Amino acid sequence: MYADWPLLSLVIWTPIIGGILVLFAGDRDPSGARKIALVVSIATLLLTLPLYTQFNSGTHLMQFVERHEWIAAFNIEYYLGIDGISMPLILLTSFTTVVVIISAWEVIQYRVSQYMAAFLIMEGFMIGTFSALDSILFYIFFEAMLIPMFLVIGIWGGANRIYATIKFFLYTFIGSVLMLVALIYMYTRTGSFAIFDFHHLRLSMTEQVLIFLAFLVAFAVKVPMWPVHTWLPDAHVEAPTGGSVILAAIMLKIGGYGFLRFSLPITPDASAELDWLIITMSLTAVVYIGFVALVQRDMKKLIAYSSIAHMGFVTLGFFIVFRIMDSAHGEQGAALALEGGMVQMVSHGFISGAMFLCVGVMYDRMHSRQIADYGGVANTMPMFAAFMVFFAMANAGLPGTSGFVGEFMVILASFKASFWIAFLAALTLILGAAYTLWMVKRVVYGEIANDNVRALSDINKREFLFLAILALAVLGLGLWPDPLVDVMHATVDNLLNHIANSKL
Amino acid sequence: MLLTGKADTKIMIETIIFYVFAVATVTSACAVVTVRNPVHAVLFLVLTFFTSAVIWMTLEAEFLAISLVLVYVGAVMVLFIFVVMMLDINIARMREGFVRYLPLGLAVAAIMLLMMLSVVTSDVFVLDVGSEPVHTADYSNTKELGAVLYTQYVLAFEIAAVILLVAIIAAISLTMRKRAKTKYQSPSAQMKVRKGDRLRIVKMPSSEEG
Amino acid sequence: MTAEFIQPDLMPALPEMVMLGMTCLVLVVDLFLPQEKRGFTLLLTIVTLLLTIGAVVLVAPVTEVSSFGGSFVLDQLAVVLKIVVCAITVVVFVYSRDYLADHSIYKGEYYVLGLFATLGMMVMISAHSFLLVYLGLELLSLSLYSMIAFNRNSLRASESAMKYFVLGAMASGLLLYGISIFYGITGTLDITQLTVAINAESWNHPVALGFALTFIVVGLSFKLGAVPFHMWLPDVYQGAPTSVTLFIGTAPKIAGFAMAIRLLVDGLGDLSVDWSQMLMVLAIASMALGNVVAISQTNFKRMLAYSTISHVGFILLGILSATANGYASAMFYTITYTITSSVAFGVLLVLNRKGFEAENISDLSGLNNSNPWYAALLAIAMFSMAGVPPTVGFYAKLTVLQAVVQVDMVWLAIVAVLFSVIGLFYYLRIIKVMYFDEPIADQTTTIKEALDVKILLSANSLGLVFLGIFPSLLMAYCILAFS
Amino acid sequence: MTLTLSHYLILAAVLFSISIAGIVINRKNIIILLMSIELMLLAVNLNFIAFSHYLDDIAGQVFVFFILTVAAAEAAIGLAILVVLFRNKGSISVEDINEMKG
Amino acid sequence: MEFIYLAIPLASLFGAIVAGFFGKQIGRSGAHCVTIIGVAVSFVLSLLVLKSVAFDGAAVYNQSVYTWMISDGIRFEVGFLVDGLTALMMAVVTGVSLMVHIYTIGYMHDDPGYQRFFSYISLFTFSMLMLVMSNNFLQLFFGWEAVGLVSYLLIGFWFKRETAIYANMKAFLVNRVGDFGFLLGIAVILMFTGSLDYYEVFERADNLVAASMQIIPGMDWSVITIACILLFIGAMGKSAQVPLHVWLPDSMEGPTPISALIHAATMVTAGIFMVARMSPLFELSDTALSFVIVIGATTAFFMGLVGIVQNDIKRVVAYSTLSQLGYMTVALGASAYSAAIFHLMTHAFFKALLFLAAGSVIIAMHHEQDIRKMGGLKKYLPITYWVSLVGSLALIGFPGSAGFFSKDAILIATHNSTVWGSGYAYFAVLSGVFITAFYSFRMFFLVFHGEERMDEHTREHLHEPPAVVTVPLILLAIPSAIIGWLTIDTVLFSDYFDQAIIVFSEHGAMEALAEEFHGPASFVLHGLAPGPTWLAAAGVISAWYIYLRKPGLAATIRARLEWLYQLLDNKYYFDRFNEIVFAGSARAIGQVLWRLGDALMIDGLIVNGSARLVGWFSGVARQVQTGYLNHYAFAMISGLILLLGWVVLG
Repeated sequence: MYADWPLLSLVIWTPIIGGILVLFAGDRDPSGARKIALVVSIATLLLTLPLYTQFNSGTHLMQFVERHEWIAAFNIEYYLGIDGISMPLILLTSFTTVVVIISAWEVIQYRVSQYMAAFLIMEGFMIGTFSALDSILFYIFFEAMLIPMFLVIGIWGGANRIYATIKFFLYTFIGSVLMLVALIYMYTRTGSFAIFDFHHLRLSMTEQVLIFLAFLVAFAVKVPMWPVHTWLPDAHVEAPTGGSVILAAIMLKIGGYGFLRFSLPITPDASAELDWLIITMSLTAVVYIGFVALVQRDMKKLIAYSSIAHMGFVTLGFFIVFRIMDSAHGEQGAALALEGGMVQMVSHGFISGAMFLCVGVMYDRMHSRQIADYGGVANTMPMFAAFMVFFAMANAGLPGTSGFVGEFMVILASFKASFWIAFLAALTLILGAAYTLWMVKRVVYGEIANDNVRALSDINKREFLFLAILALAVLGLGLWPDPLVDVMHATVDNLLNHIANSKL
Repeated sequence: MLLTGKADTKIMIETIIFYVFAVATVTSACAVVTVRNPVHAVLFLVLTFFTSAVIWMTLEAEFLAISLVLVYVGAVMVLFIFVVMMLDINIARMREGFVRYLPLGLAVAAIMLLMMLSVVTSDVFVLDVGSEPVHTADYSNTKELGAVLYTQYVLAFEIAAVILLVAIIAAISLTMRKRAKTKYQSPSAQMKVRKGDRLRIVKMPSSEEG
Repeated sequence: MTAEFIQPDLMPALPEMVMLGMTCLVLVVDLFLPQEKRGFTLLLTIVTLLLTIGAVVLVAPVTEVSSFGGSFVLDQLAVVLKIVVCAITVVVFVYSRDYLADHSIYKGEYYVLGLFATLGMMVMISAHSFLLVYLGLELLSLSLYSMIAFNRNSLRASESAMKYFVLGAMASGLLLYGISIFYGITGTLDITQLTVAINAESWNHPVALGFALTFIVVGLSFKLGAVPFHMWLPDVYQGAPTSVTLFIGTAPKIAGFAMAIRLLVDGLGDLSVDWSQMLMVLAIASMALGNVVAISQTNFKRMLAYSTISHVGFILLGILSATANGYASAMFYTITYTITSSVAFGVLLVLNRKGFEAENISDLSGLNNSNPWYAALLAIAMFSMAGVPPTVGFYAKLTVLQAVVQVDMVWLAIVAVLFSVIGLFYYLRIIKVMYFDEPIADQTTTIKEALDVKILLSANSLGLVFLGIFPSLLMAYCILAFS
Repeated sequence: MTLTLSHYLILAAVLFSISIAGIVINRKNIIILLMSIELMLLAVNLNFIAFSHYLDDIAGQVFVFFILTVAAAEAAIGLAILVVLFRNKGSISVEDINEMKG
Repeated sequence: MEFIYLAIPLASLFGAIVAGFFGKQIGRSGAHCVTIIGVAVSFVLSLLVLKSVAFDGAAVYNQSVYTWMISDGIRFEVGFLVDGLTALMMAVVTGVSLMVHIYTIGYMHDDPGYQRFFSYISLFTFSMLMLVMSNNFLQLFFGWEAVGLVSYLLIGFWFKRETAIYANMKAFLVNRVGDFGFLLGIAVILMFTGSLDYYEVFERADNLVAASMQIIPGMDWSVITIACILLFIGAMGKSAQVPLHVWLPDSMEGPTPISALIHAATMVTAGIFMVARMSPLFELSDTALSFVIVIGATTAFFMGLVGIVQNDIKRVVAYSTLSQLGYMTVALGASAYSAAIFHLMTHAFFKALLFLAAGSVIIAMHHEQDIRKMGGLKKYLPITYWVSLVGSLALIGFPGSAGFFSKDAILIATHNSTVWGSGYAYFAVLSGVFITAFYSFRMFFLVFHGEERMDEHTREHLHEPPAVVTVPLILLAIPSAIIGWLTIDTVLFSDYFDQAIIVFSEHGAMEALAEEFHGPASFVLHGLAPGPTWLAAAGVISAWYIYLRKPGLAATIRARLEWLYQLLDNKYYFDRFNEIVFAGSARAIGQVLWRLGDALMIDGLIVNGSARLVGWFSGVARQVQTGYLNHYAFAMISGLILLLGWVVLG
């Protein structure tokens, strides 16, 4: 029944239009704004479900394609479609937005409608980014989502929010403008901005390297990879809880998605040539950032650093494939690495989102994110503590939680490439557990540290609801990742075939 | 070969005139930018225009030469003088900083001049020697100008007129002040005037009884 | 010797004639209006502009037509640009009304001068000889000088008018000198014939042509405000009454663009190798200086001036690519930039009250609290200027960059985007001030809400988004103009 | 020793340079700047007339005619502005007029 | 049968979920009922399975339950492999677990976290069952980490105690170091065999042998050795082998039932089980076996020594556990996998017994754990006394007790082993016999005999704990005494393990033992001959002499051997070394990278630095705009001149 519906357009524009409606609803009746926002976000989630149920995992071809002429002058099209790597991310987006809306229900009292609207509009842009098959359309969504996020951090953020949000915007912008030049360059070669035309564009090595670097800057900042990661801790720390959640759960994924959609297929030879660079950066992210996370005093900062480290696995998984394909011991493992990176993205979406929500729950009560201000939270908030420990364990990559799956796959695959790569990557088992559990120890466990902690009340039903939803997601994905992985096979195999062929 | 003495003489005279007035023009122009007193500067500018007009004459641009004198010297320069006199300027301060900027100004001007010279003395323009047109005696520069001005250049002419209109409007609206003491006409008030405003009919008691 | 006189076809110049006639009418009618009925003058002015637009549409030709001995052309470019100029002038006048009233410069002469300036622009757009270009330019400039100084009691206004005047006159002199050399080399003042002559001669006198060309480029750069011929621009933007700044910041840019096209492309297209080199230097310098210096500004108008300079750099990028595509991009960029900056100044005008001149960035503090709608409108304009999608500013940058990349100057595109990142910073600062800062205490009075201004401003600002999503609506005309 | 076009052009160039020097070195009186600009226009006019003469083309002279017209209008407006400025500032010294900078 | 296999772990899981999520609703008794029933079901079913495997000769069951994931053609399954090894482990795990469950009713009686505790231990049982029943590495790792998680939660059960939450974090992290190796080991196996299924991996083990890889450039190492050593590193973490043993003594911060169940009987033996399970791989690499045996021997000997100087009743048992785990590891290294498993089993019973008995003492002493404050408890706690004696005798290998059979088998196997390092190992385990006896009976004597050193108040309240405590003790004492006698034949010398454990003929330690073996009785007699048994006796006598006969002697010896005492008391400074070198340097590195790398270099210098640079430029560039008209003109003219110069000159 959905075959004829422009489903993708619907899921993109429903939240955007809904957001505008919320904006016009205004702040005179905040509860109205909240309700509209919730309804819109749930409607969007429901609309995205057919994308999964109707998805044909047997083909690598784009599905739910919509293609219309848009800007004739430059052959820019309104060209949407999804495959196995974009579909899960779209679901993740609509899912997370619902959680964020619920989480903001009582917490946000200042300019409610603008807050809700920002998230809804952002949702539309993010889904658009994942489903755009025209590079300019992609770019527009890619950039446009910065605006609501910029405002979210700036308006509802913490004390140092202005520095953080401007840094966030500028950082991401620097990356993306270079990508724009690369896109334009390829347009002059192909006469089209369609991503697939770029995929089949033959490029010399020099061209590839330059284009690759342009994409690298754009996506590395977004992921973020070491050493262009420093915006993230600041942005996370200052952002309101919902902002942190979306930032960690979705926005970072766009960088990873970009690597798969652009860098690898468009510049396979440069990617192969420069994979050492990405691998080095990824491993640095895992190890270096792991150490840095260890000494953080601010919970959000710690989780932000942990995000960087976890995203290191994503990029590692994506770029290790060249080594694996060149490996003397056969090609098996490349798809594992790619799919591992993808799973890691989805899983990190759940876990980091949940971790930020946990911090948010505490922050709403204590108005502090400093680890030192807490201690013995488990005494007064036992139910919350259970969630917190659970998500912390997931963050540390405990099997049975989603956090394990992606890391597991990537480590397994990277062994094929090199012992030492796997060795360094696997260090996350220790480092990840170290920084996460150390925080848990200091925050959750122990005697009640002070009167503020004594006065804490356990989570209410609403908080229980969104934490439980996320916990189920984390657990479900950890216990049975196959439904997620299954939809990627055809796409990933096709991608690997594509990048195995030199463009030179 | 057929070069007559008369022509020779004419060239000779023209050359002399050119050099004399060229030197005068340059000198007075220099004076314009260097003299201390702005009134003097204006007067030197007038001199520059005069000498230039003579040089224009040698180029058979009689109408323009006369216009220059009439329009410029007669109107614009007078305006300058007016303003200079009207604005009470402290002449003593005029030379301060002059020396400091002089080398820079001279350097800039010299470089500029060198570059201009290197181009205008190039063969592009020198080669035109001899192609100098010779007009018959009944040639009227004014007539020729007039012929094209209202035909070929009618649009330009119209625009020039508008420009002058703008100048009028601008000058008036910028400088005209309504002073309390000043009496001025208000056209709109005049137009709107009614009989009742001007004429008051006073009912006088009839004196018949008186 | 008498040239036979051919009756010129007046139809192509109908819009100009309508405008001139109506302007004179306005001038006269205004004299008889009392101050409280000044609104009628405005109405008449707007009618004039709309009639002119109507006339343009009426005479819009299918192919290029010329008149007055070839010195006046009406082509697609001219039609589009004239409509835009008139339309933007309407917008400007509507926005300015309350400001003028508050600053006691609500006078008929103001509108008359504005109309004359518009006429000058229209002449520039259609001019196809050096003479008409010059006259149009002067008509525009002289009107602007006097409009800037119109608020006679403002020191800043008169100071900036003076600076603009002196530098403008000097720039005219330089331009004229260049024209004179061209005249000397080619013997013609007509742009069409110039092309022919240069085509025949270009390799004989490269230095002389380049020499003359330089003066032309300098004159143009002054008009557009490219570094280092931009010096007037910040002072004028800051010093002029905001309503005039709004005017200067919008329509004349289009005229400047038209002038560049007429002179460089139509006339000196064969020298494109030379001028595109020069424009490249100017473009880079403009983007660099404009963006960098704007960062340290505290005056909003002055900041926008520097931002203008940087945008001029972008416009030059489109022109210097010396392709039809590039010209179309530059045209698109110019038009959308004027629309964008009309929003920026429009909001600023709305914020002005009697006795309070809103012009510092801090005056915008907490605008989102006191007036979220205007804050949003201004935010859209800022994002558009920064080139963030989905606003039209992004698409404008895209087209220009695309034109540059197409002629294998990828490095220039990279330089351009890097400077635009720097530029982003100060646009973000405006948004930061509006959205993140607390409102200043004594600024609690609400904005005077004029419904027509609000509607027009909203449409104007939302148009930026609309055009960003559907740029083809305008882009198609730009491409047509150079096909 | 005959007069050539170059003579006139050189004279114009010299005038032009003088006017530029005048603009740059003068920091006391704006009127001098205005006069320098008149000089510049004079140089340009000379150029045009010389070319017009040597090309035997009347267009140059027509151009000069319009330049003169415009220059007159320009002078009027310029002086009007100057007067306004003087009323506001009490000075027409270049170095006093830097209310706006940076 | 499939249903039974599935039911065994799920019964425990069900108990855990009910007690965990609905603890408040079902109350205390509800919680312990549901979990005990769950584990009891598991236990009974496990016994059924054991019976069918051991006596009915049921075929090996190897099926997947569900496909966890398929990626890159590799099937990641969750499935069960039930053979002799598994069945034995299942019975041991569920049996001990059941005892501990019952015991807990008494031990945790007053604890506010009663339901939570039951939920945890049931969850543990489930995890452990998943671990042992796994038929592939993925699920093995799942269970591996899951038991680690529960261990973490239980060590920190009393989360208000600073020491407890320090200990649980330490335990988790140290285990993570082992898992680090373990995961890499799994990666090697997957990458070289393309499968994670045990049987498939074993079939393709030739790939591992054939391949070699260079970890350090220029040195070709056999992949099988790398794989085995990496896997064994995992075992070292879980089974607390030197140097990854540091967490186990600290884990005594958890409630005593936990120490019995997790940190003595089952979880810590997971490493032993795993290596035994991987015997087809370890057999292929002598290097790996040597590595195993050396590590095991070191643990057995040196950790036993530390046990001598401990005064905390639970810590003494903990060090004894370490030492016994070392024994098992030595057996693995000697290719006597069955002996290791045999010892694992007997150890599970008697060590659980010892821990629970210690717990009983602790209850009686009102949570006093220092043996120096005990003494003469024999008359107050008769049952505890007797079961402790049984346990201690089993531990030291008193002939005929369960420990005797398994330990002697290990000693002989080690003696027969020919791998590199077996000589050292034999010396270590042999001396370990004396040490074990010495510290076991030191504790025994100090607790139950001699003068009563506790305070008055405590003494007045001393009494035997309730039946829920004593019954499990008795139930555990029985197997501790006799299980060796009953099962040695089956476990060690029959084909019970069949294909589950593969031993190559060149590693014939067990074969030699089998040749000498003529039934349990003769084995006991054999044990009476001079050798280990006499060493044990010497140990007991020494303990008696020093701590009961001449109580002052201990202090004298201690003074004489102060350096040794300090070394042992500080556990060879492992903790301090780790704290300073690993934890300290990690924090230091973190600080440096954060402050210098992130904050100063990247953010300060590059990010903010470039922003400041632009700002500075901005400030400088705006100076050019002086406001002076002639400067403006000059700028324009300069621009003109530059352009002209370019054209004219260039």
